[in-house]
Amino acid sequence: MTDAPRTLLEINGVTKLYRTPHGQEVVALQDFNLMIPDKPARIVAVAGESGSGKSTLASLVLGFIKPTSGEIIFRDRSVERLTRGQRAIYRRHVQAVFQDPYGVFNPFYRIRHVFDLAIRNFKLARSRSEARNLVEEALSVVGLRSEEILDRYPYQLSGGQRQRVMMARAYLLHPDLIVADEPVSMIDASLRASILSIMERMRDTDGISFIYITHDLSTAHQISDEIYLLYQGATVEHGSTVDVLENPTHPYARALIASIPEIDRRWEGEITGLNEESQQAETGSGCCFYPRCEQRMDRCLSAQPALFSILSASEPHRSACYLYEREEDGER
Amino acid sequence: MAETAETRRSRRRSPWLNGKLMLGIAVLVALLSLQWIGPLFVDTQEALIGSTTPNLVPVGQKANPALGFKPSKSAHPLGTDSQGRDMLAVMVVGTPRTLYVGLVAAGLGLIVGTILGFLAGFSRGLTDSTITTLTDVVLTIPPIAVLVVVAAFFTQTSVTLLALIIALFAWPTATRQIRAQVLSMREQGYVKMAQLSGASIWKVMYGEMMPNLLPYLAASFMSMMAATILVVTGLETLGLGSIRLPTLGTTINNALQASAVFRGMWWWWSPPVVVLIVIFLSLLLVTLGLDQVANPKLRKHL
Amino acid sequence: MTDESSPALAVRDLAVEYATDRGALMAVNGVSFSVAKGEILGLVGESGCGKTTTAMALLRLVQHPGRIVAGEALIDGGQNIVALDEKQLRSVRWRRIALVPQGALNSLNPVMRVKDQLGDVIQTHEDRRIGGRELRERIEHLFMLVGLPSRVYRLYPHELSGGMKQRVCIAMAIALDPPLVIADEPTSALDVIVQRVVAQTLLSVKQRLGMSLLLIGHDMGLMAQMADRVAVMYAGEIVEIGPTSAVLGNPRHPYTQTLIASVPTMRTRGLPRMGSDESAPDLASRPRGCAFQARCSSVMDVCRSVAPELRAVGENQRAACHLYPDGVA
Amino acid sequence: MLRLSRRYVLARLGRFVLTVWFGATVIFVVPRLGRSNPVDAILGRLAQSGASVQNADQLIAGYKHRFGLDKSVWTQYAHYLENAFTFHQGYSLAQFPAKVDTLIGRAAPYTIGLLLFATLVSFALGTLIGALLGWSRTNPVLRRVLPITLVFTALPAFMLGILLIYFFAFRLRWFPYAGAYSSNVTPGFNLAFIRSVIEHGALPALSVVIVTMGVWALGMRGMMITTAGEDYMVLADAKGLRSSRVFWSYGIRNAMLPQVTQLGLSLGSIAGGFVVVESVFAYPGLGGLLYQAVINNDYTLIQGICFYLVLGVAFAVLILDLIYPLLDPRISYSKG
Repeated sequence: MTDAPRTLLEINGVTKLYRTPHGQEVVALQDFNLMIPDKPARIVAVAGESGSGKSTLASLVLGFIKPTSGEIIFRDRSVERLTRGQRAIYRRHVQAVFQDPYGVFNPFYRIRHVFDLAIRNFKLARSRSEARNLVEEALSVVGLRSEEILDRYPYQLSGGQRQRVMMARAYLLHPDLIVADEPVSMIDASLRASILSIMERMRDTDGISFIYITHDLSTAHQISDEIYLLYQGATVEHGSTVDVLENPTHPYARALIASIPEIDRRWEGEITGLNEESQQAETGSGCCFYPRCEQRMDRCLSAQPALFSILSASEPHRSACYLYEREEDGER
Repeated sequence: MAETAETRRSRRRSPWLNGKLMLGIAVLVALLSLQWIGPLFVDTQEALIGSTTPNLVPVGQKANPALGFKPSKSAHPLGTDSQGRDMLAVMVVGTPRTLYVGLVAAGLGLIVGTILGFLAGFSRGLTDSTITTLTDVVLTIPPIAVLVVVAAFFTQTSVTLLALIIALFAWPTATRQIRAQVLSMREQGYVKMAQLSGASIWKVMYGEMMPNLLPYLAASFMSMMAATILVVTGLETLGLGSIRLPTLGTTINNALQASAVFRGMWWWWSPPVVVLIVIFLSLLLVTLGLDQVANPKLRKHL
Repeated sequence: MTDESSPALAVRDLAVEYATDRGALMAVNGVSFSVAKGEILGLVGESGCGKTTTAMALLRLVQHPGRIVAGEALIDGGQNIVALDEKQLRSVRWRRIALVPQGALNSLNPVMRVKDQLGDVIQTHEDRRIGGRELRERIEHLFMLVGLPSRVYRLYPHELSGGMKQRVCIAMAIALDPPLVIADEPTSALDVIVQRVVAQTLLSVKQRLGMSLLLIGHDMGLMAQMADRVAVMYAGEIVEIGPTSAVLGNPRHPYTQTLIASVPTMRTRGLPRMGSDESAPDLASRPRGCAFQARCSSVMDVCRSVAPELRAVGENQRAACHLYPDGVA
Repeated sequence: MLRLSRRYVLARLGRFVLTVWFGATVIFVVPRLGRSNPVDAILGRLAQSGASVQNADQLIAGYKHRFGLDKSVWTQYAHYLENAFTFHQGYSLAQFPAKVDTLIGRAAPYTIGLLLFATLVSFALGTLIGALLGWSRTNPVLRRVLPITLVFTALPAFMLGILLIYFFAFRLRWFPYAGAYSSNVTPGFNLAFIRSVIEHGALPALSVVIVTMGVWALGMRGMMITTAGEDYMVLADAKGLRSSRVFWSYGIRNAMLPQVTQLGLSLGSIAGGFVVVESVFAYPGLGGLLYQAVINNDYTLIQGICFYLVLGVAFAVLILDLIYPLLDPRISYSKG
């Protein structure tokens, strides 16, 4: 291992603190690490419930907010220390698709505005016809026809169509990475698969990696290669999607997966200790899941557990729980 | 359901073309254009003191000789006041001047308010809280309290200077409203999308936010104009206006000082009052019309 | 008028119309179903299918420009909700039919304490005056049933978490021990674990009080956990109805099949292969025949001219599809 | 039970002090912006208006003392602020040796009483009318009739005052047209005096009420329509509550919150407008006093009245800010 593989994106020990209007500090993301290799492209899911810090992560990667500490490295360069020109390149290569397919369109303009804006600012085309070809190609990738779409106003399209337009917009730029922040949570179930399959196709044929941010573990299971499960701003479990979701190790991950209402399986027994009132309970420096955990130990209050490797797993699989401490000494 | 409601809206004409808005603007433009059209028909010199016979009753009205009033010849269709000004000339001269003060002050207020509103909305933290506090402070101070002092100590206030000073109190309305809009808009997906498309902050402001702000800007402008005219005529009614040339407010002050109401000289005090009522009703119409543009929910009601 | 055999709620040919510039739009187009005593019926469908409008119609809360144009809804075989006058309506609301609202995030009056909002329904509907102490005891008993700590009594809504707010709403719904509760997406705004806790609360309360529950939702998985029977709605019509296990395990209507195929499970990976993804139908220009024809993979000539009616396709299972012309037993 | 957070109270108090300081400073700075010192300006204006000035030396000395012109601007400023915040505004020029504070103290109760009354009545009436207009279950007849009350919306109050004087005092002679009470009653707690005060106050109050009422009504109508779409309104109906209960405790109660904020923001211009109304009615409140002061070129009095206007409005806004959390529990809430 002399020649380390070049990475596309590295997030190293990033912490983000917010200050509430009442002057309290809230940890949105704590000492977070994530790595996406340059090749091959993959879909990395970042999953968690509300308040887990997953949306903060999206804003950080997209450069809308700056980390309180730690750094984000894109192709061996720290994002915070980019020059003006490098920043423009970063902008172009890291794109996004957002949750709300309504708010992302300026109601004042026709649909073509989102494409024009990108083409103009990034100087993607030298002529009108070249621009038109680019847009047509991008729209055809998501299964839309330009003549039916471009001159309409946003409200004249359905939610599913709008989200495809956003996919086409991202595709137009041929980015290396797309941050997809809950792209299907506001879309009806029967239309979700078509959006997700566009993501799969972009990964496989265009080599675009995704950070798929979601609260829905079942769609993460459907398309992601790797998953980070977050709870209150910290990673509780990380590994290949199959390992983590089919053999969860962390008590939180287990409770979460057991609570997903599935069509072919009934909830088993009742869960009682998981009321969310205890979610905000003070744990000091210990594990933040302690108040709700059914397997808690005194050890858990001493310090926030590091990510311990699960030795039984074939691929790297790590869990932030002292139950797995013995398997290894913990990760440095 | 949202889909169909919106489709319905698109099939109608532009919301800007509503009757209230159009009528209000038409009346205001007509009154302002008196400045250019008026002198073609009326001798504006007769708006000055002593230019005609005092106390003439308007054409077609009965004069009460016991009170010393004489019927007017056709030269003074609205009569004259006790100092020999022709009321029609006074109105032709005074109305545009009053509107002019409102336009200038509201225009300046809008520019300052827009800049500060964007600044506050975009830069959280110290800049924002400084601007917000200043806005609230200036809003709390009754403009007339400061303007009375200004007018009392500066004998030669031109109409433009007065407008400038009043603009100092007009901007907070706009600042507050624009800041609130900018704050909510900057969280909108389309603003983020524009940034991701490489648009500079500047482009985001005028390209993405401004078009959606238009009805709010217009509404702010109108309410500032109304507030300005209110303050300036109030000030003039108190006797603190420019003395040389008449405006609507100074005319009211002259009439009050001369006890015109109790001498039965209704033709003296009522023209400026009627014109002001027309101005304020037009401003109200415009505001209501703009409300319909900015807030589609209201369209169904009233 | 009431007797033991009649269902808690019997809806027949209910239709709700919205007036738009493009003409009348049938949001609910002749819906019939019944909820037996002690049963949980799930009404499921995607956005715009008319499920929430149906719920609102059953409480006579359809807002302008919508209005109920046809049908009846009998409570316990007796009063017809659709025909009640204002005064009767007020006495039926909450006493006979209560509502657990959607989301619940904004369903509580932000400027009123929780106790006053609960007190409101009790004071309004009890014939006698309720003293402060009795009221407090009743409310705390309700809190106990839904698993809320008694300190919630004095709090304002903004001081509660999402799950607690939803449990306040459940407590409010059962305050008068109504025979029927309509729960409109009662857990859709909640996190998965909290959703499970709240759903279990609703189930345990239902078990204890023995009421009937009409559960409106879009989540097939949740229906599988909670409902005894489900009715699937599409374009303002019920396309399939039957026992939960039958409808989810052996869906007969092509739409139900699509819907269930699109639900991801933790057992299988990969995306289902979906057909055309035409969006929800335009309710204002309903096609002749079956509303699902444009999206249906097994569309036939008859579907374009004749609207199918609900016919038996299994034990207690009915579907509105021409694929099953004579009904299948 | 109300827990006002210290942060909130301190912030509001801070804004109050800042407002008064800012207003006082403007009033101090403005006269100094002229070409010469204020004394020259004052004397110039006095001479221009042709006032005969007896013992001018004494007057000049008085001015010098008042403005402390021999000292540095900063000393003058410090003095001025000290005097302002300890309520020593010095002597009136026109009514020497009457003190400015005494004159204002005599006039203020009329203004405060009338303005408070008129503002509260117009706020309450306007809010109610707006709520009824925005409420879908309002009787259709009432819905047709109510907009009539909005005809005079947004006119300057003093103009309506002139119209009221003309019709009700001059033509119909139903009301007196000037002063705060008749000369034939003795001020004090007696029926004749109270009646006279009410008669004299009716028209000025009415002109404010009619004009501002519509502004509140329009704002409230919009808020009520917005509120009617809220989930808790739908649930309130589902609960089978009486319509009146839904209207008051759920609808108005929530819809009025922005109105109260708006009231705080408008108090300044309402008070300013009222000053002019008083001058039109020759009402012996602060406005009437100000009118006299302007006619008499009584600069110390003008400055004093303006300072107290700023102070009074800022104080009213402070009170409103401190009451607001009572209406909206979400504001006062603080955990830390």
